Amino acid sequence: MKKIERIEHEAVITAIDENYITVEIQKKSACAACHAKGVCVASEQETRYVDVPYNISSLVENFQVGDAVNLVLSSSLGMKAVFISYAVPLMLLVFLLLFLYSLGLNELMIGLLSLGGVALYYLFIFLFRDKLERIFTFSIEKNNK
Amino acid sequence: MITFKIGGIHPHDNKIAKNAAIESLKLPNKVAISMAQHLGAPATPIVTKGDSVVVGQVIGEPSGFISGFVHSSVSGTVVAVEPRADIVGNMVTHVVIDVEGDIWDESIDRSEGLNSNIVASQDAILAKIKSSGIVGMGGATFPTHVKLCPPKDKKADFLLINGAECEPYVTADDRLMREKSACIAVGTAIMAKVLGGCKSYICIEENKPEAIAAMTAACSKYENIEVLKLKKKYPQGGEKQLIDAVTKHQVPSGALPIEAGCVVQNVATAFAAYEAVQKNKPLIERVMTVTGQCVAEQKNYLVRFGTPLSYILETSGCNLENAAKIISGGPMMGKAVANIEATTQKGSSCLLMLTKEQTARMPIGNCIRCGKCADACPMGLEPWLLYKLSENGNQFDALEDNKIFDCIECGCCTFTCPSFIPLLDIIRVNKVEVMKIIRNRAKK
Amino acid sequence: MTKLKLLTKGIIKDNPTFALVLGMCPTLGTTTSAINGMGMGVATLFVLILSNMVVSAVARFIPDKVRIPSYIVIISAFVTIVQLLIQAYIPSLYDTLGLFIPLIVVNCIVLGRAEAFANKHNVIDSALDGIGIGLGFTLSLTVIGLVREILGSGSAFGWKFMEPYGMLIFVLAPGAFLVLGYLMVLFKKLTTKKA
Amino acid sequence: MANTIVSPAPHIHGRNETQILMREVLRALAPVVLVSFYFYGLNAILLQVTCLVSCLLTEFLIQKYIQKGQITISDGSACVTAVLLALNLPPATPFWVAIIGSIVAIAIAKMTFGGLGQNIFNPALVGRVFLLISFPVVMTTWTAPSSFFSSVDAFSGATPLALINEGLKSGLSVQDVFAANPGLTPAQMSFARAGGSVGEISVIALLIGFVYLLVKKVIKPHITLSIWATVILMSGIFSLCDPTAYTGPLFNLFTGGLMLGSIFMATDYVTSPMSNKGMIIFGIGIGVLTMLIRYFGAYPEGVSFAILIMNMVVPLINKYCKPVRYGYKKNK
Amino acid sequence: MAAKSTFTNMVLSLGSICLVCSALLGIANNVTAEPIAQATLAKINDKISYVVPSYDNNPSDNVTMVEVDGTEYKVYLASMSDKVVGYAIEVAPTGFGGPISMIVGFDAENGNIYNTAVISHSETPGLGDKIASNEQGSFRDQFIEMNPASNKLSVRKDGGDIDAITAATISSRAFTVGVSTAYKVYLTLVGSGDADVVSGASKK
Amino acid sequence: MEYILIIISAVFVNNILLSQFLGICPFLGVSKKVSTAVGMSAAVAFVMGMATCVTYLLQNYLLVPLEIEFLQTVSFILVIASLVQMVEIILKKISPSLYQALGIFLPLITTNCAVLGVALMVVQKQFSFGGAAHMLNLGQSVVFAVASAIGFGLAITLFAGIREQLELSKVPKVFKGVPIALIVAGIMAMAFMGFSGIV
Amino acid sequence: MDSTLLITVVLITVVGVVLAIVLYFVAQKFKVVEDERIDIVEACLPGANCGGCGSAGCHDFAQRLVAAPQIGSLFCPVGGNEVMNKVANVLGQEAVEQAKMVAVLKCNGSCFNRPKTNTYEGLSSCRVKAALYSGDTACRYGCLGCGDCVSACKFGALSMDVSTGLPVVDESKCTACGACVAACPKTIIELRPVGLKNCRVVVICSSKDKGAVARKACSAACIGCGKCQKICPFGAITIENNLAYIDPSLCKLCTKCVSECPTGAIHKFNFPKKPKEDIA
Ligand SMILES: Cc1cc2nc3c(=O)[nH]c(=O)nc-3n(C[C@H](O)[C@H](O)[C@H](O)COP(=O)(O)O)c2cc1C
Ligand SMILES: Cc1cc2nc3c(=O)[nH]c(=O)nc-3n(C[C@H](O)[C@H](O)[C@H](O)COP(=O)(O)O)c2cc1C
Ligand SMILES: Cc1cc2nc3c(=O)[nH]c(=O)nc-3n(C[C@H](O)[C@H](O)[C@H](O)COP(=O)(O)O)c2cc1C
Ligand SMILES: Cc1cc2nc3c(=O)[nH]c(=O)nc-3n(C[C@H](O)[C@H](O)[C@H](O)CO)c2cc1C
Ligand code: SF4
Ligand code: SF4
Ligand code: SF4
Ligand code: SF4
Ligand code: FES
Repeated sequence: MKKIERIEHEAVITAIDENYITVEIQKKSACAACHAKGVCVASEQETRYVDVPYNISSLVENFQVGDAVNLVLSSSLGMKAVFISYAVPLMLLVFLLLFLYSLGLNELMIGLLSLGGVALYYLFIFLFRDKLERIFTFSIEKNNK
Repeated sequence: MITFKIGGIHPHDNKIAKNAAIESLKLPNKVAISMAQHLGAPATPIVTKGDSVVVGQVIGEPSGFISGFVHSSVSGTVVAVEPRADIVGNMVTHVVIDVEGDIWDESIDRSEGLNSNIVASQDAILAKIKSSGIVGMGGATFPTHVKLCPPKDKKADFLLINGAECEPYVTADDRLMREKSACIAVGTAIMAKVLGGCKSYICIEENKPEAIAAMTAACSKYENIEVLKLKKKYPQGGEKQLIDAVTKHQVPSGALPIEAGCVVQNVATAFAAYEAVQKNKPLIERVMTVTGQCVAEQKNYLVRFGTPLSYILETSGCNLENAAKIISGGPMMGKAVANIEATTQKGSSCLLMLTKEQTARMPIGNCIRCGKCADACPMGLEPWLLYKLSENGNQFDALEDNKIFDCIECGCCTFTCPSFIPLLDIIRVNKVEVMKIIRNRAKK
Repeated sequence: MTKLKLLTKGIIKDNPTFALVLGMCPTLGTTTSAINGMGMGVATLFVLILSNMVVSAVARFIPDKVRIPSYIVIISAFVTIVQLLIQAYIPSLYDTLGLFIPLIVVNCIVLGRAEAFANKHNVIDSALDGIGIGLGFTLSLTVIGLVREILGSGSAFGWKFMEPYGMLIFVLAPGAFLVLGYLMVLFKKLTTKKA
Repeated sequence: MANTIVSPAPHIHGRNETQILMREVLRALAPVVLVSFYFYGLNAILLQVTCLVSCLLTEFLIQKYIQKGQITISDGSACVTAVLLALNLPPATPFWVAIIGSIVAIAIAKMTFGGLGQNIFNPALVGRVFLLISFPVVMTTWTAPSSFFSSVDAFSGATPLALINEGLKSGLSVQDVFAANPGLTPAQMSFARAGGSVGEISVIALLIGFVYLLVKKVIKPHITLSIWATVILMSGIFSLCDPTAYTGPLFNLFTGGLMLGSIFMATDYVTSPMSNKGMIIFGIGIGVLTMLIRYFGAYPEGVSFAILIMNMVVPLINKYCKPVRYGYKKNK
Repeated sequence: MAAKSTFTNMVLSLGSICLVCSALLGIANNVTAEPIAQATLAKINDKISYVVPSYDNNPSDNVTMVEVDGTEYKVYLASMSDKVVGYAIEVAPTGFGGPISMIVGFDAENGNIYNTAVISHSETPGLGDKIASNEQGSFRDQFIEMNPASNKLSVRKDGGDIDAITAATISSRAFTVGVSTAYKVYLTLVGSGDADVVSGASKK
Repeated sequence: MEYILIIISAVFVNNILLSQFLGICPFLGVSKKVSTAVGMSAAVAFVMGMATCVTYLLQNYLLVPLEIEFLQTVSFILVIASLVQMVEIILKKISPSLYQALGIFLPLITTNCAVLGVALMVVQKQFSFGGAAHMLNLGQSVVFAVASAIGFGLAITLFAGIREQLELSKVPKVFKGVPIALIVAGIMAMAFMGFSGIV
Repeated sequence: MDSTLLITVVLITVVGVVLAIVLYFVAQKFKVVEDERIDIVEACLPGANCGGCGSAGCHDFAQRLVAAPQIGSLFCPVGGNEVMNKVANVLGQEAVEQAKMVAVLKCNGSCFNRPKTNTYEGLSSCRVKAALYSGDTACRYGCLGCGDCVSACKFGALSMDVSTGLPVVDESKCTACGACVAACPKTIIELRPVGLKNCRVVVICSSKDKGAVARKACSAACIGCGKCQKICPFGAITIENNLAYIDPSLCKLCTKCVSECPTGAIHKFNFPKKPKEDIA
């Protein structure tokens, strides 16, 4: 198995059903690394649940509820996620603004329309959410620490 | 001139023993033959205390696929089969034999003449090489018969006979090529035959003109064997570097040379193959250089395996007063001898004595990020980074990302570092850790 | 914890700048001179006391889910009041502190104290805590400002003792970072030796 | 025969010590230092001595009394820093300014990071830029070269780049400025006789040092050459487009600290990338930034800033530009 | 400890906090609105009164915009008993550290520069910030009572008549450029010769 | 051309981190790995762009007409906070895995003074084009905000690289952590001063 | 009341109410279970982040503790029973008492007892040295003396004794985190119960060589002669691979074996000093 650049989270399996294995992770925000987290209210740490499709690799490893596992996602996907959710809408916003300016609209209209454009973009990717779900799938492997 | 592309260094070659002709070392009174003279599982001893043996008799049998036969190198009585310390002090099963005379197994052809007529079939040759206990004599002691039968779907395009001998001081291969050139040529032809008659190159560094001349003459009879002159650059003899230099192909990371269509064998291995196939002589002795500026006499001995190092030093009349370090092998990759009562093995090509000045390690400085180690590394790694990551502990992922497993432990980095950082020391240890992790992952 | 300790802990043990490393932006941005640093410190101190008191008074009635928005509203109200007051009565200070006054809203010290202390303690203690931490903040800003002023313009609290000028870099951005960095180390050394 | 030494391989060492490398750099700097002594006389000598003493002393005191560790001033790196710092200052720099610069270079830029090899930024340049920002008046007061031991009064001569910068800002064209200042030909500048920092005195002397370093294999040519190439290319294009507003390649190559910077400062091992590809990217970056600052910035001189800015990109370059590795090439 | 997060609780608590806070804010605003307005006014009025001869109107109410080379400039008119006595022209040349927002006053009588003032700038303290210095014999003093028509408005280095601040030629030059821009504006304003524009604006 | 000037000014000359001192906390806290720094910068850029767009409209079409500019701070912070919250909810709704993969946490940004700072800056600060001072219009404001965020990203990414290297060097113990980060930032700011005067 | 004030109040209040409503629904939709106990538990832990508990750090351990149905199998060696009791209190469970442990070096091959046969000159690291060869004395089991364990100890409990060349455990500082055990390539550090009144009897040797060989390599070696085994009244001593081992759970601290050992390989720790008896 070739090692790829990847993001790993430690997780614990909480449930296994026919199609999915549900794992629980302690989602650490970027804040968790921050020196000020003790006093900073924004540093949330919460438990999240992620469903991992039941695939071949999970069959091989024979998971059980309560196992400590690593939730793995290739890190290029992380960048892709950043791109889809932040970079593209931002570029859209700027592009729309400048484009509408060139049409000589009123500033309030320009602003609202551009924001509306971004909202539309999100609606658009909402329609493609199934595809996204397929791209951003996690896999799990045993954590043998 | 032909050479490899990436990295490399130019240590002084110090081939001061190159004019000492090969001479047979007088037999010692007692030999202790190690059962672990090859890479892979140690052989299983098949003699017991009190057995009497003759030269060439099998005393150890392979215990696995990658393992090998071990033969008695002397005649006499087995006085013990016990664990003994090898040169680094690890306990390994040895068969200890009291030497009585020099009686050889009858089947061995001890005549002088050259037998260049290869009659044996491919399978017979392979069987012979295996039963003669031949292993790579370039240092890695990998069982030769395994190397000579590549997987069915791979074909060897080239057989490279490695006569580079790029390590400073060592002259064993040089002498062998000068004195046994014809035999080596036949040995090469034998191995090429096994591989399906592929093109063979005998690769020799430029600092051995006599060997080049001798081998060229000996090979003129074979149209499929060619002698190549290589640039003097360490580690020219490294398998991967040699392949790069000769064929311009690179062995993919983690793969075997056959992926690049090559099989690499040492000249001494070729000679051993000749003796085994044509003379029915198993591997019981090899040429070993005894050298060093601090010793009076430079020698190239034909040594039986199992001879104690202390005995060699004694008989060669080496004055050890100034020697601070004894090395089995060359100064770049050889092992420092911790136990001079240990005995010679199939892979021991040299016994080198260095003085304190020659070998002393200097105080370690800060890495000045000069990049000289990275320039020197023949694998294109960044030794400074591997070192820093290793020092900081538990950075195995980062080490793997930076290809620590590709390190061939040539020592170029440590040799070059102006801050005297022992890069390879710690890289070597962490490489093992990373390989372990990778292997565990693969198992899953 | 005694009341006295509440008052003094902000100066060394919980010094918001050097020990907790909070509110770095105003710390760096407003300390071009001792006076400026002090002005910022006092403004923050003021907000801190008020918001601490109010938060501790109302914390009981605020449901968890709207806790943070509520605090933000309370704090920003006080910040705005302070801002208006400064603008009205000390316009020159308003000019120098500029953007950093409204930014007190997002200063982690203020929100942090509300969250970590005020909502668990009574009004008096919270006020004392606010004073303590605020004083610590003021003190460190003044010290940083003083060092920068001395090195950068050869003056202290506006009093010039060195002509013509100091090392300009210390009044400029790089100097802010350098001075804070080295002062932090000094602080660490001094405080750990004592302990 | 007992008690032999045991250590892991390799058992021999190439013996090209850090100290020797630093000594080679100092030797390579000798020509320009000597030329500067000749032209700037006592001033330059005093400057060198001040920097040397204060750099070494700073390093020594910090190692001895603050870090209480090993004292390694004999490795010569502080000497290189000192000499380069002195070469980067105007000849009439007052000694106390030079001392402050030396302290900043060694204490802030080097020892704070852990000493030799650990720093991110080029110490000598940090020292210089610190002074440039702190004492702009002093640092832009130039002395014209004069002959040996004649006393030099600090008169406000201007560097060629400053002349051009000023001229252009006041609405003159490049040609006007050249016409007004006949001493600005490349040929003249390559020997001596161009106002500016001590080390800008002679291009030829610097080039001799460059060749020496290359021959001794102390540095590789990648960084230096890619800086030159970038500067030539960029100024070539700009000056072709508008010769009145932008100076040409030769002028830019031979003026200011470009030679000194590209040969001795950008090549500092510690603060430059390790791989060849990285070095070329680094050099191009320096070239581009230098020209941007020279053409558009407030400072007439851009090399120091450009090198410092690229210093901070080095970790990223090292992270993403790996050397050519064995075994990852596609065969055939 | 905290109240339960029920719908009513949440709405009520956040709502009432907002209510109280905004009320507080509103009151604070009411209290400070006056002084703030005064302070802001004082700032600009101070500068205006500094750069033009004495007047009896409120110049900050007497503003006219003048366009020169496509850029609009703000001009404050100062008048004494309905007669224009001076023009305060706002310009913002780019200095070393960014725009230098400054105001140049012209004496309506002789067209001389009455005085100059810097409203805001981001020049380097200790260097470029000397352009804003009020000390005697400072850089700006050169411009007082200067007639731009008979002087060359550029720094000496560029062949003009202005002595630059040592090591801050850029700021000095920018300031000088600002003055000459203002002069251009002044000329446009006056040169249009249209007294009506002038007086008309002043009446507004 | 104005846009180019705004961009160069915001990214290099008046870098929000290194010369305006905004967003120092995430700079010191979240910049230990290059990949995190890049992700963080993208998130900041997005939030800054959106927030500035909204607050600009808020300021000029609500607060100013109603003459309640003094509510700037309160309303801006509330708007920014809700905006971030909304985006987070939307993303979560769109694709939980996508949201998961982001890994970079939005709420952090609400308290990041850089976002509020930039939002306030664009409605307060004057910029000089030609010879006279101007307020920025909407397009310029958003471009300025995004450019500021790019400046932030540039500094934080370079810094993350430096930090990764410092992790492996022998920085004296007392300097480890925040102090060395500040000193590096100081020298970075020093180097960035080379850009002064470009705009 | 003027209009500005009115506008302000209305506007902000409306915004606040809307925000509250939105937040309410958000909260309904995305309930996050945030276990506050994790932080409380973490606060109880020593915060050494040493990994002695087998987790990546104190925070991780707190998570594991909270998640575990039964904390009996989890233990923080640094905080010991005291901390575990606190944690158990927080979680409303019973803590399982565990004997306090301490690190013990099972080698006495000091420079005096064990003559050097070689001089090591590589990187000063036991790991590197162990990978190279068996050690610079004839004993292949003994301490290599480069102090990997010393640098592994986060609590400063280990130091190198320059005169003996062996590491020394400072019992008052040792928290039994086990970092040194993991770091030692020769596995000669053992965590043992501190014992009654802090007294212990331990075989201070790890050599599995035959008696003669061991003896030759080191004068303080256990030669596996079996005398101690015979004399021990409680059957606490076993001999395996030529090496005696005292089971701490069986040993009753009678110290008979100590004087019986011909090479002095058995040491007693912290017994009250009697005249003429040295305590190593
Ligand atoms: C598990 C294993 C399997 C190997 N199989 C083959 C093989 O099938 N064919 C071959 O030519 N070499 C084989 N090798 C040998 C290596 O490629 C290499 O030639 C040997 O380690 C000696 O290399 P060196 O002397 O350059 O270090 C194998 C090595 C190992 C460890
Ligand atoms: C750095 C390095 C240098 C080597 N130098 C030589 C050499 O000079 N001569 C040689 O025969 N083998 C040398 N080897 C071993 C070869 O890689 C290879 O194992 C050997 O030529 C295979 O032949 P064998 O199996 O017959 O030993 C070297 C290996 C390494 C890693
Ligand atoms: C930190 C620093 C700040 C500077 N600030 C200014 C400034 O505010 N105004 C200015 O005109 N030049 C400033 N300069 C630039 C130089 O001092 C000066 O413009 C340039 O060297 C030209 O010198 P001259 O004015 O003597 O001709 C500054 C330089 C530095 C290093
Ligand atoms: C080729 C070469 C160039 C160097 N250049 C510089 C330099 O520009 N500035 C400097 O302070 N030190 C320089 N040094 C010295 C040394 O590397 C430097 O002080 C380190 O940065 C200190 O860690 C140089 C050294 C060498 C070998
Ligand atoms: S020992 Fe390994 S890392 Fe060092 S030069 Fe050789 S291959 Fe490269
Ligand atoms: S050769 Fe040594 S000093 Fe140079 S980079 Fe490599 S490890 Fe560092
Ligand atoms: S001596 Fe060993 S077990 Fe004891 S604290 Fe140190 S590392 Fe942990
Ligand atoms: S006890 Fe182990 S780790 Fe410690 S010095 Fe000895 S061999 Fe090294
Ligand atoms: S104070 Fe600015 S980000 Fe924390």
